[in-house]
Amino acid sequence: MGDTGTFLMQLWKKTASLALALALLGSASALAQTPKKGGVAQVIVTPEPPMLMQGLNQTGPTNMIAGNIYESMLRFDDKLQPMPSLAKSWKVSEDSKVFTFTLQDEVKWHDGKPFSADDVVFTLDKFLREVHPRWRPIVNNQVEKIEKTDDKTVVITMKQPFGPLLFAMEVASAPIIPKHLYEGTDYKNNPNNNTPIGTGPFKFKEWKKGSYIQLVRNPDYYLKDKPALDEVYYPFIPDAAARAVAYETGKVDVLTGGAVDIFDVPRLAKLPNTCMTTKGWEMFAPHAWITPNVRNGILGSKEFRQAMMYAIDRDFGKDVVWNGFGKIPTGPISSKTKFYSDNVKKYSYDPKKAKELVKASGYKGETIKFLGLPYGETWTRWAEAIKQNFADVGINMEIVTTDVPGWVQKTSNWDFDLTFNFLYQLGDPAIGVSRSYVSGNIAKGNPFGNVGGYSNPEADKLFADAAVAPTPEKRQELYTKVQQVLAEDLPVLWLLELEYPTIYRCNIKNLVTTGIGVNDGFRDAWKE
Amino acid sequence: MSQRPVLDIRGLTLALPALADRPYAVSGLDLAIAPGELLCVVGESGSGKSMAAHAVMGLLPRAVKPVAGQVLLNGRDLLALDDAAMRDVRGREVGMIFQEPMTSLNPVMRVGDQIAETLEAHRIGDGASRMRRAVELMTEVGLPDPARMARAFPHQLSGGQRQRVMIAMALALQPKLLIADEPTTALDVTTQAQILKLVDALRRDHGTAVLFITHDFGVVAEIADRIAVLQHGVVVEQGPADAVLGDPRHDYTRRLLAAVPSLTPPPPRPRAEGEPVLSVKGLGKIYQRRSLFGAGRVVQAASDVSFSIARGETLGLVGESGSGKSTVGRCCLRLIEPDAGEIRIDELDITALSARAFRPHRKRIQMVFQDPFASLNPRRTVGRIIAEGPVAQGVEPKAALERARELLALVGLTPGAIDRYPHEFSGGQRQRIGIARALALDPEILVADEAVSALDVSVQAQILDLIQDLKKRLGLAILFVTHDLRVAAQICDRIAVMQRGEIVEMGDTATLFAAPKHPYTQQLLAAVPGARRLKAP
Amino acid sequence: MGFMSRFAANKGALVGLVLLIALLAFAVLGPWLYPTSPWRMVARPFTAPFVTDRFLLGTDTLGRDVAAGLVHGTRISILIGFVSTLVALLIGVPLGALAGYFGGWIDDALMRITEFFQTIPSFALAIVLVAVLQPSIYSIVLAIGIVSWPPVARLVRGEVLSLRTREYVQAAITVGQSTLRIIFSQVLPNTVAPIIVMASLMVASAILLESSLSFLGLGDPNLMTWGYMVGAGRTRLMDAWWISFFPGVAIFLTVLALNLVGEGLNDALNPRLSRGRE
Amino acid sequence: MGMARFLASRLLKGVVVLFAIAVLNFFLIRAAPGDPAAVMAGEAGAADAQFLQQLREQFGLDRSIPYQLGVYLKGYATLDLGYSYRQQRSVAAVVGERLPATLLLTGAAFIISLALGSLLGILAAARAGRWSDSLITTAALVFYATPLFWIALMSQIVFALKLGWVPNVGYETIGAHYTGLARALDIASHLVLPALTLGLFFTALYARMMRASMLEIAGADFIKTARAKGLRPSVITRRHIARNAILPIVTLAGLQAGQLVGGAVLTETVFAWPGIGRLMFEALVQRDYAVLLGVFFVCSAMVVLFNIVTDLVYRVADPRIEAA
Repeated sequence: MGDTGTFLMQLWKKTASLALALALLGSASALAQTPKKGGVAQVIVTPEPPMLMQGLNQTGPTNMIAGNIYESMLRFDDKLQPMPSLAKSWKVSEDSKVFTFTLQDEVKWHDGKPFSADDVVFTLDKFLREVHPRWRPIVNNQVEKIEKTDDKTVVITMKQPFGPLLFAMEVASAPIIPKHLYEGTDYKNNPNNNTPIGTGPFKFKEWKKGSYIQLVRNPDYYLKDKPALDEVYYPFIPDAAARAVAYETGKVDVLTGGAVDIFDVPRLAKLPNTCMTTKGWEMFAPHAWITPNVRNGILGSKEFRQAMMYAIDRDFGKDVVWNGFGKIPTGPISSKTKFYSDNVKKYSYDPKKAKELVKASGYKGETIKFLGLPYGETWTRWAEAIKQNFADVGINMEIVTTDVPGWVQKTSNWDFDLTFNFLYQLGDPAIGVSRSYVSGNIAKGNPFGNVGGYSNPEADKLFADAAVAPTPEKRQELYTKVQQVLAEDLPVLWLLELEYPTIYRCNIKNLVTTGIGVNDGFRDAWKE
Repeated sequence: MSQRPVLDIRGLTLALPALADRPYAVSGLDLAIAPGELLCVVGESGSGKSMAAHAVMGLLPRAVKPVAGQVLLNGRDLLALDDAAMRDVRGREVGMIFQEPMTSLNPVMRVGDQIAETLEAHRIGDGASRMRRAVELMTEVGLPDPARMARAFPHQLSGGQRQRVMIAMALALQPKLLIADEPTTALDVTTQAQILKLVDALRRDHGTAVLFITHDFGVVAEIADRIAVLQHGVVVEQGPADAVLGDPRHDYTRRLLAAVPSLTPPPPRPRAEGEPVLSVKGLGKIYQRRSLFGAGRVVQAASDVSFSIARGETLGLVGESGSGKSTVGRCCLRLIEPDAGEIRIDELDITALSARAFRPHRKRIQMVFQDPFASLNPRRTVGRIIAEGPVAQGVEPKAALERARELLALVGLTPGAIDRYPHEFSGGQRQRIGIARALALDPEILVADEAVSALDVSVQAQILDLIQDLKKRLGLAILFVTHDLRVAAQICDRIAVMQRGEIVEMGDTATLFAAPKHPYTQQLLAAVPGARRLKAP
Repeated sequence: MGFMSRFAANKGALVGLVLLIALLAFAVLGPWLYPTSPWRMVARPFTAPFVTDRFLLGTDTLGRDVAAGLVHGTRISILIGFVSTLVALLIGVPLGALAGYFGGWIDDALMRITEFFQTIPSFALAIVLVAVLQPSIYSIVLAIGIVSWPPVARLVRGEVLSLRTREYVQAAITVGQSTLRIIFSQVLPNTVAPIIVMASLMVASAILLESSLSFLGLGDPNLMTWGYMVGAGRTRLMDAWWISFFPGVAIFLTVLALNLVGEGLNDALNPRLSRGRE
Repeated sequence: MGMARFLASRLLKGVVVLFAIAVLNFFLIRAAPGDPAAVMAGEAGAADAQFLQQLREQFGLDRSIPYQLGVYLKGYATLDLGYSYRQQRSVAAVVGERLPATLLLTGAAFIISLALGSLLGILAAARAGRWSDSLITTAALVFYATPLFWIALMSQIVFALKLGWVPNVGYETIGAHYTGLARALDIASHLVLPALTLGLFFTALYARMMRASMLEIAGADFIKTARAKGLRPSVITRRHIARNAILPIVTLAGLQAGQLVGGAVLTETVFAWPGIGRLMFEALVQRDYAVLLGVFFVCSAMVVLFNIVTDLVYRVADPRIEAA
């Protein structure tokens, strides 16, 4: 049996690589072509989103679909440089305090009503202020006023210099929603939430729960030659193996990040007419780490946290568990995010040193409970591998599993010893990084706050100053300092800058062009 | 034998599987039946009589194989036939009726269809004509309102009616031979009499030869033209009925006949007219099927039943199934809680006691059960079974076991039996164990519920002797519940006849048998088979 | 024929027994055969089976020895199977015995409860129970026990109901034995045969149920079970079939063995088949 | 008992059981850690106290447990299954949308397994001891012992991927928008694998039971009667043995038909079948209490309903019941 199996597999690999070569040839010649109109794309997003009203819900799947229905002021390229979206142009004052956005002409809502600056002001000042957990702190703490100066111009004035504001203009952070449908209503129970109306290139058509969502081309889109595709379908397949088979049988065209087991990616990428990219996540730059609950006994010891860091074979995590995807981080800020610095204390895999530090920390062999992250098999495998790493240096760890609500509950109520977490950096450390480390963010109820309970006045001050420092140079200086402090203290154990490969048929062109990839990718995508 | 026999079995030998207790079910069997003749094959359980009948029909269990001899039906050897030919013989040339009318009919098929099926199996007529014929047959076997009854399911019929259906089915194609395998054993005595009459009439009308298998000499005496006595698979005696019954040659036949209780009671024994030890007054029991909406069906199992028994006296409680005799017997031990009336042991009204309070008094009244197989816990040794009662009443286990040994000797078993399990004993031995268990508590009253009904006739006689003997020696008062009037005649001092929950007549055994007053008693006595030809020993 | 000879007459049952003994041997000898933790990453991931002697059945996604996992999984799977069956018996047997023996309103009440548990879809209930209690070996055993006791209760009730009217039970009443004693010494011992048969099949279903829960990610994360192995390897079926193939076969063989043995026991213990009639 | 009275009594009992189940489910589900607000927060990747508070108020989770239970039971008493705040729709709509797919899947699996299972059982029993019997019993045992999810995965790879005969997942071809017969055929082709997978286990189960039941009935006295009539073995098998042997299977099948509806979680998950089994699992993971309770209620109601139907069928199939 073994022999036959091996033989078949070799044959399979040969065929696949031949096909890959052919596919590469084909795609090379396609570069010069002009977008072709028409066509349908079937895109796997997983799991099925709770709703598509992006103002009310920002789960990953919601963003991946609704980002093609709604739009925000700005888009960002893969270097995170802002690009026009609903804002045709924008101006930032010298002191980074006044932001002026000039809107596109002739934009219409999907129900035919005209779009204007009133919609933008309503969305940012009223709607999102009430319902958006990421926009709310910005608008409450930093913004002085939001006003329209004419139908095509919106001006946002800050209380103090706040350069990161532009990054908050991304579609998941600030999707613009129609004032005429939401003003004066109970936002969360508005019947329009089930039939989202945006300004984007695609209109919502149908949602067969448990089966698929269908988007259709917006014929009145303000960019006349876009979008190219007629329809986009999002079928929902709950089982990862079945999703892979669905791609292989040609049922679907795009597997978005996380749709298939990371172990399965290389095999799928070798299929004929298949392309793979890890781009399109620059805005999020998901950063994965272990949060130790520093309130719990030995975990409060810096030596012990360092011991754990030395004990974990992070290369194994990257190369085996994540199948080579990602990059080992050096500190709290991702290498893809602004103000990154690698001038910090480094930790390599060193069990010997780890053992010494374990001894030095006064660890007595107590069992440490590791709360697993219920986001798929890869995280489970990772926890298992780390458990073995710890066992090798004499740390007793036991894995506790739960589902998403259980994890949120336990994490936000600090009911754990160790747990995985991964957070989006969202372009600027002031938005996506400091929240996990500053002591002002130690509050029960929020799983993405400073749940480990790390508290260091020096780091607090550095983060606060860096956010509002007037110049990029000054900010870099402060952020470098804080990265050094945190790398020494290890409030969390950074494991990996995650990369999510998107797998798609090579004849779908221009799919991933922005810093948020497929989330707003179908505006420009076309099918050959 | 004047005519050429319909059935001629010659030297038939049936081999049993390797692990059986003997090599052959029957060996060297020779039987012949002339047209219109009724041959009774009689024997005790395990004699091989049923196997012989099944061999004729080709319905032997797979493990039993004919190894020698011939079964000639009108000269054709049935053993040599292939499956298809044998199938054609069944139903067309040989009909068969079985012991259990309850289970011998397909429960989910209308009885008319089941009769018509015999015709269908032999491709006779069409659906409608078969149905007409089925109704005719049902009329012929004396079923009431046959057109309607043909549409009934078996469970809607009484036992006797079901057996009539079976007969109609067997006779549908007017076979030359009818095999009846204990056809009346499961029936009440009055029903049995009717069925016997019917079989007799049918074979006279149609000239059918009948092979009648039975263990009951009463039935034999009632119906047989000729008799073959089978013992351990061998015919020990064969001949005309009058000759075998009147002048048995073989020792075994003689013993069997001697064991059949006579219907004539022995002369009344003198007995002390003491105070009644058990007295029952106005006993009533109603069975009601509970249901969510309204009352279900109500069965009056006992109604205003009163009697009393003195020490050293045996009261027989006789009646047919459903008469309530067992209910009354069990009420006396409060195995069934009566709804009305009182039951006294001496002066103690046991119905007034709580279950817990009654427990210490239980030792005064004990019971012997019907089924020697079901009445002993298969997972406990005989010693423990007997000692259980005394232990429950507070006797030291060791002393109780010692006593169990004595009791085993008392009922005629070796004391060594104490460490063995019930399945190692025969039916009669088990019944002795059951009696020993009842006696272990030194009861004053014994309730015997059909205590000998499941036993072969020779064993039955021994157990009856034992009970008689014990009664005398221990001065027991016995309530003897039975359906068998012959047994009742021999063992009871007085008899109470029950019908539909009521005692219709009660009196001294001799008086009651000699001059029954109530019509039902008369009917019962008239129905006892073999009264004509079986003399008192 | 004795019990042993009747059992031995069933070839399937013998095959099942041999399989089961082999599995139990693996379970007992597991720590000796593979002394180190099955979670250890000991070799290159995705080593194919039958290639090296050290890793006869290959390695999994993290380079863990599949054979070690299989052997250690035997202990856990069998443990879960037996203990959860025991839990189900501990709930089902007393309830069934009480209902069957006392009848009346007690029977009504207990049977309503049983019906109640049978009305909730059992697999769904097991999932919810494990989710509520959080996945661990205890919650899994408890959940499987809770969803599998109703058939036991029904079986025992039925048996007791018929045994209660047996004459030897009546005899025990007439000699004045206490009710509890009658239930324990006269009635329950005689329900053992059908309970054993049912239990052997329940162990099999429990193993299947555990593997289904593990497959859905509701297994105990610290225990190497077969269901976990199948679930963890299922996305690599196409190119690393051995990771989930071997544990799948192990589940299959165990369930098969238990069923064969169960059938053999049934044939050997079922009095209806063994009691001869003339 | 008359049919109408019987029905009324059974329905009343069913309602009582359902009510008790509804209460138990309520507390069972509340005992799970986390709540729907926490889930939404977790999914959003951001949360603060105000966000959670808003969600809890919106979901009515800020009210006392007895109050919530009261609202829930009051709703159920009027057959109002409540409102899913997560999906912004009534639970009846959410469940109603998924129910047909599940009924189709389980119905198909049920019919396949009952028909095929009994047939194979009859065949095996009729040829007891011969090679065809061994083949059927072995196959039944193999399918009985193989984990369902394993068969599901294998069948996808073999029949969808390698052979390409049928689609591997889903309910219909998405984007094709077939109508009429074409749509029916499309759905049927998607139904093949999940229905067979789900049905296979039960086919095996019924085959085994049917065989055992047949062999038991074959030893009954009335079979001897039938043989004594000279009936052909095939007629005896069909009319007498099978007709009686199927009765216990009918009971069991009826009990399981109800269970199937809720038990299709695995099959629906692996085959992306948009039924309520999957809905239940998703609702559990999302703590969408209203939907979860609704699914449980519907599943339990199905069990009760199927039990009543089974009893009715049984009363028709077995004339003895009327008298008993």
